[in-house]
Amino acid sequence: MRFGILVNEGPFTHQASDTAYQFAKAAIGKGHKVGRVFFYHDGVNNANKLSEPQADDRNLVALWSKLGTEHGIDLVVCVAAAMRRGIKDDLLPAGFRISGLGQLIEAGIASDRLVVFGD
Amino acid sequence: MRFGILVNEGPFTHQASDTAYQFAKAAIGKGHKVGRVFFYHDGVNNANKLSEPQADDRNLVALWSKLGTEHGIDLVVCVAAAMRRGIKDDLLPAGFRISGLGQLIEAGIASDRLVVFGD
Amino acid sequence: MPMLHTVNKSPFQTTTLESCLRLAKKGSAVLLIEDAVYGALDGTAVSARVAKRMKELKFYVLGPDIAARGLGEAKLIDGVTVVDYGNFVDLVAEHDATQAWM
Amino acid sequence: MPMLHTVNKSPFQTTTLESCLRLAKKGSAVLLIEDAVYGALDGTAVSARVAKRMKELKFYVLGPDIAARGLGEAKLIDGVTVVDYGNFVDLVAEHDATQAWM
Amino acid sequence: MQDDDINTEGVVKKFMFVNRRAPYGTVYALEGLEMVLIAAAFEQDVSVVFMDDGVYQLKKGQDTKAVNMKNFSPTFRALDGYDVEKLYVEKESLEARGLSPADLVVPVEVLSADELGTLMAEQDVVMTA
Amino acid sequence: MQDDDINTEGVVKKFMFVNRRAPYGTVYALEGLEMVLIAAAFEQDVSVVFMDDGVYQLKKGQDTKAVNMKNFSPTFRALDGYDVEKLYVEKESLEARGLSPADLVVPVEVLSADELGTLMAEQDVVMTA
Repeated sequence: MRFGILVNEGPFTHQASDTAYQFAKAAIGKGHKVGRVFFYHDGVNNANKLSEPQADDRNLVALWSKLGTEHGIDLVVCVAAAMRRGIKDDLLPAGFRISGLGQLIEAGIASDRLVVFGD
Repeated sequence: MRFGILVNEGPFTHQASDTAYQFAKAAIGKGHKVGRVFFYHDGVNNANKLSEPQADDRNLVALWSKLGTEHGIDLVVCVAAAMRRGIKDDLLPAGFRISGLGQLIEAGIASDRLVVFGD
Repeated sequence: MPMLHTVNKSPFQTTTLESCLRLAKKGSAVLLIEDAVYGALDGTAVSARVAKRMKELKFYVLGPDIAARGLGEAKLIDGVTVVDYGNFVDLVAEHDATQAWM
Repeated sequence: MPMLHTVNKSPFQTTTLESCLRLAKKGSAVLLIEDAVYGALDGTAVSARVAKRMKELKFYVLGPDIAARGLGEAKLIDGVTVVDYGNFVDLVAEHDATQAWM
Repeated sequence: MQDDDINTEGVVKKFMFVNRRAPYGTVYALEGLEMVLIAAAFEQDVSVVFMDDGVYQLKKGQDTKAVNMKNFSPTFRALDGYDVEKLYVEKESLEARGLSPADLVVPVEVLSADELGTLMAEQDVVMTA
Repeated sequence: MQDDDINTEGVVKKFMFVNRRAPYGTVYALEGLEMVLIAAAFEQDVSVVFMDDGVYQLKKGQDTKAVNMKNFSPTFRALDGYDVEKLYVEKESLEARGLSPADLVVPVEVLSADELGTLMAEQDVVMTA
């Protein structure tokens, strides 16, 4: 089955990004396809590669980047939400790209299921 | 009177930063001193100078920077919270600096009143 | 002067206002800001929360937040005082400490 | 299959679970995740919210969130099923659509 | 990398956008509205629901000058021009807030929680913000 | 620019840290604890309050392996070493959750809402997260 995922919150402050990541990993582990993860609202902050958590904490930005590149997931950051919050191309980790909200609607159309994680 | 202000949320997502800004401006307008504004939790995202809201929207990052530089307010971003969220020196607008949580406690000690704005 | 309590959450969606009102001591002030301004409205399912402590606490509501939400003409609970950002500063200055309920 | 509803807010702090339960139709499933897992506990002031719709809805709770919060040994409301992330994926796949209550 | 191996041309799904938050206190209302506009541009079957504090998004008379934010409530009146015509408000939420449809900036269909739940269960995609 | 024109040397104020949020669902509990540790390092008169879902921060038996987050509850046991000894839990919050002091990782003083309100009103600075 093909899943689309919407992440509405940034890393650390809310558990949303953690839960979405665990969900995506589990879906792939079960042989499903995660076509696209769309980052909206503060979710765009998951795409700031300068993020540097303490050594004993998880690094959500790096985890998403790795999962995306290893499994061909399209990691899309909403351009309008990102502009507001100062997430620009220079900050993007590998596997992320900036595009329009249309990519979220398209994910809703193309996916068998769209799952939302937020606050 | 000397005020200290704590901002716990980033710009746009929650009104906290807006309200804190209006409060700080009003306090200065009434002849009070705003010694320090401390940015903690997602509040550190107020210090990302790449933030570029739409033309007809307020630019909170620029507003804080201007208020701080014009009125000698010490705008301090918590280093631990900023590291997690990828806010580094290169991203800081004029008037902001990165330092430790001790600066918040010190503001609590030095100010006649400390006011908290968050979610 | 006793404490100033600020509340910024809608009483319809969270229990923040209830917690504030459970702890606020007689004589202290409560300022409703941001989405908490809905708690100042008369004739809603939650109006009683504020009304029942009206004799013991002084209630204020932030006018700019009232106006933004289209409540400029709405009827407020009797006894609630509308303030602006300058008055907010005065309230903080007049009370010994401020606690933010979020 | 009908809908899967996910809820991620504590029923002690917000009205999110109440809203979900007001709208969820008979035969659908409710999965409690993150801070909503407290809603699955027996013997609390809010246990009745879930318990009273137990006959009409199927309730699940995310085990990793239960364990993180030190509730691994806690008594859950009768009829609530503990699931892991893999089961979460299965639940999404088995239901026609998922709605997130936040 | 791009997820373009699926042809979505001509596919129309039922998209429901559920608004449960007050305006201005958080950005979800504004950014949620932006989602609705894009879904309409993709010619999907769009429904927009206002329940809980989301009903306040439609309150008439919003004046955001003093909070220095953008008043986006006029955009709800423009939805019609984007062919977004299915606007639903939950009756219970409206009543709890002492509001009636006359207080709102646009004409809406008022549905009970029971009716709204039925409509929700018919959707392909439910977006929340 | 630095706000160093005030000498804070030797000044001791009453700082209260009010924790009202559950752990892990948000970072406020963890980052709130970091505030407490720093206040203690500044030798202030520190009180820490757990009320509403904040009482869950102290629940015994937290095991965060499966959520891949850091279990910070052992740090509460270390507070004593930082001379943070005034830990208060609201009785009403504890009871609503079916919990007793035996369920918590550290010994605490249980106060009623009324008693806690009195203590709150005596503080110089109240920090919330």
